[in-house]
Amino acid sequence: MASISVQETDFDIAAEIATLKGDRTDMGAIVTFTGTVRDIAGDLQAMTLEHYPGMTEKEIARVAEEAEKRWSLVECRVIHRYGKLLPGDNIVLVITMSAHRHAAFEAADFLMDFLKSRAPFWKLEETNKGGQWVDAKESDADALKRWEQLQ
Amino acid sequence: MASISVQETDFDIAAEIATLKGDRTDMGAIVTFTGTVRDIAGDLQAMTLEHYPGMTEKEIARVAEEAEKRWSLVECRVIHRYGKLLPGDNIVLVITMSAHRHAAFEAADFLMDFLKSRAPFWKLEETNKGGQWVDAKESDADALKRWEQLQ
Amino acid sequence: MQLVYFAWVKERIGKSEEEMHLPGDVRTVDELIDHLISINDIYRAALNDKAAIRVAINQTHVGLDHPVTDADEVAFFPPVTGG
Amino acid sequence: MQLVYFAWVKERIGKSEEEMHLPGDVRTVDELIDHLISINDIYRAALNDKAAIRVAINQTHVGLDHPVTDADEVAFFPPVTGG
Repeated sequence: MASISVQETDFDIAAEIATLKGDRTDMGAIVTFTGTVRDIAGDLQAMTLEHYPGMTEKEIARVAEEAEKRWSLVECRVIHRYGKLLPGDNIVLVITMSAHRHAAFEAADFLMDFLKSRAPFWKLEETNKGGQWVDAKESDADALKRWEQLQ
Repeated sequence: MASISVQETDFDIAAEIATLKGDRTDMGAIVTFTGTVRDIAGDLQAMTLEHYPGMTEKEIARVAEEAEKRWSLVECRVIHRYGKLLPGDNIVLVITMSAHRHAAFEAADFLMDFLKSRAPFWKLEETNKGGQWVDAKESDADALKRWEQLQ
Repeated sequence: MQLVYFAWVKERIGKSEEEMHLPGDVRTVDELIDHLISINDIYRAALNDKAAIRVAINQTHVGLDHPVTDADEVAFFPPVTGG
Repeated sequence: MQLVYFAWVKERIGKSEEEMHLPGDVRTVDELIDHLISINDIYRAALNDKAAIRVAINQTHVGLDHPVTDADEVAFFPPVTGG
């Protein structure tokens, strides 16, 4: 069963891996993805992540369950932050553990594509010109299609 | 420039990420791959990794440089351990940092495929039946071919 | 029916949620949006561009042709941008 | 010429490295292996199955047809299994 957290606080990758792994020796591959606040134009003061409490957890759990089935993952963990973040801050952590590396890589890649296009989060970027809601990217919707074609 | 370490000691993922990232805010995606000693049959006592000092570092640096060019990575770090390891112990860490997540995922995947088939390491598995050198896997050689076709 | 709004949809409507009675002749999400747009210019400014709006009913993504009932929680928001 | 051995090649030959003079008529890796095999059964047991042996010259992977000189460091080992 995937472990999901939607939280304001930061996360510690090493601690999350240690907890998830425990003393198991049946996994050979651990992949983590960390998404961070990127200051593209050099003028970002802060980013606020709004989300839909309740739906967020359900949507992430649904997708994580699909990933676990599809790649027979040993363990799976998703942490997504909300609230006010600064440039460089962590936004999201995905951890996948599997017997084999390609399963762990693909499952993490898949989870991120689905989080980007399905999890109800919205980014508000604050610069000295004011607040601006980030537009969804066409490329994220396209990324999602890769997994539909593979099914 | 990729940062390469070949060492007997364990590594701390969180510390490695923090050092590599510093206070940069131009990366949005951080992918890590950790390979651990897997006890497939449940009878593994230890695994000893032998390597070719000098060639190991050169070979990893060459491949990491290719990954950095091919995916325009912001940062790249490879740590590979040698010596005696126990089931569950860390063997290898790859960290890729990029503006975009697909570049970070692909570069880490590529680096692992090349490490598996090109870096001069050999695994000796010790069970109560004695020591046994691990055979190279056909699937690892096949995995490498994916990247040649894409070039 | 409970209506909830997020991101710029919430800002344009000026509230994050509200209770509303579902008119008997409104059966789908598409018809609900048309109904809201007909109420006043505030809803019109927020929801008029249906291609820019995403909808969830009872916290599940749905399309414009999905049925809606007076017992539902209906959420309107822009395409998501998390991760 | 410096010869170095790893993993089960090292175990079969019984040492990890040795100095050896390269005979004048040996020009390629393939010919060097044939030469070593001709020395005695120990080298034969370690190197006879050329398909199972990988070679590096001066710490770079090479094929059987690669030229070899008396100034080279030549490594023999099984296919690698790191990572």
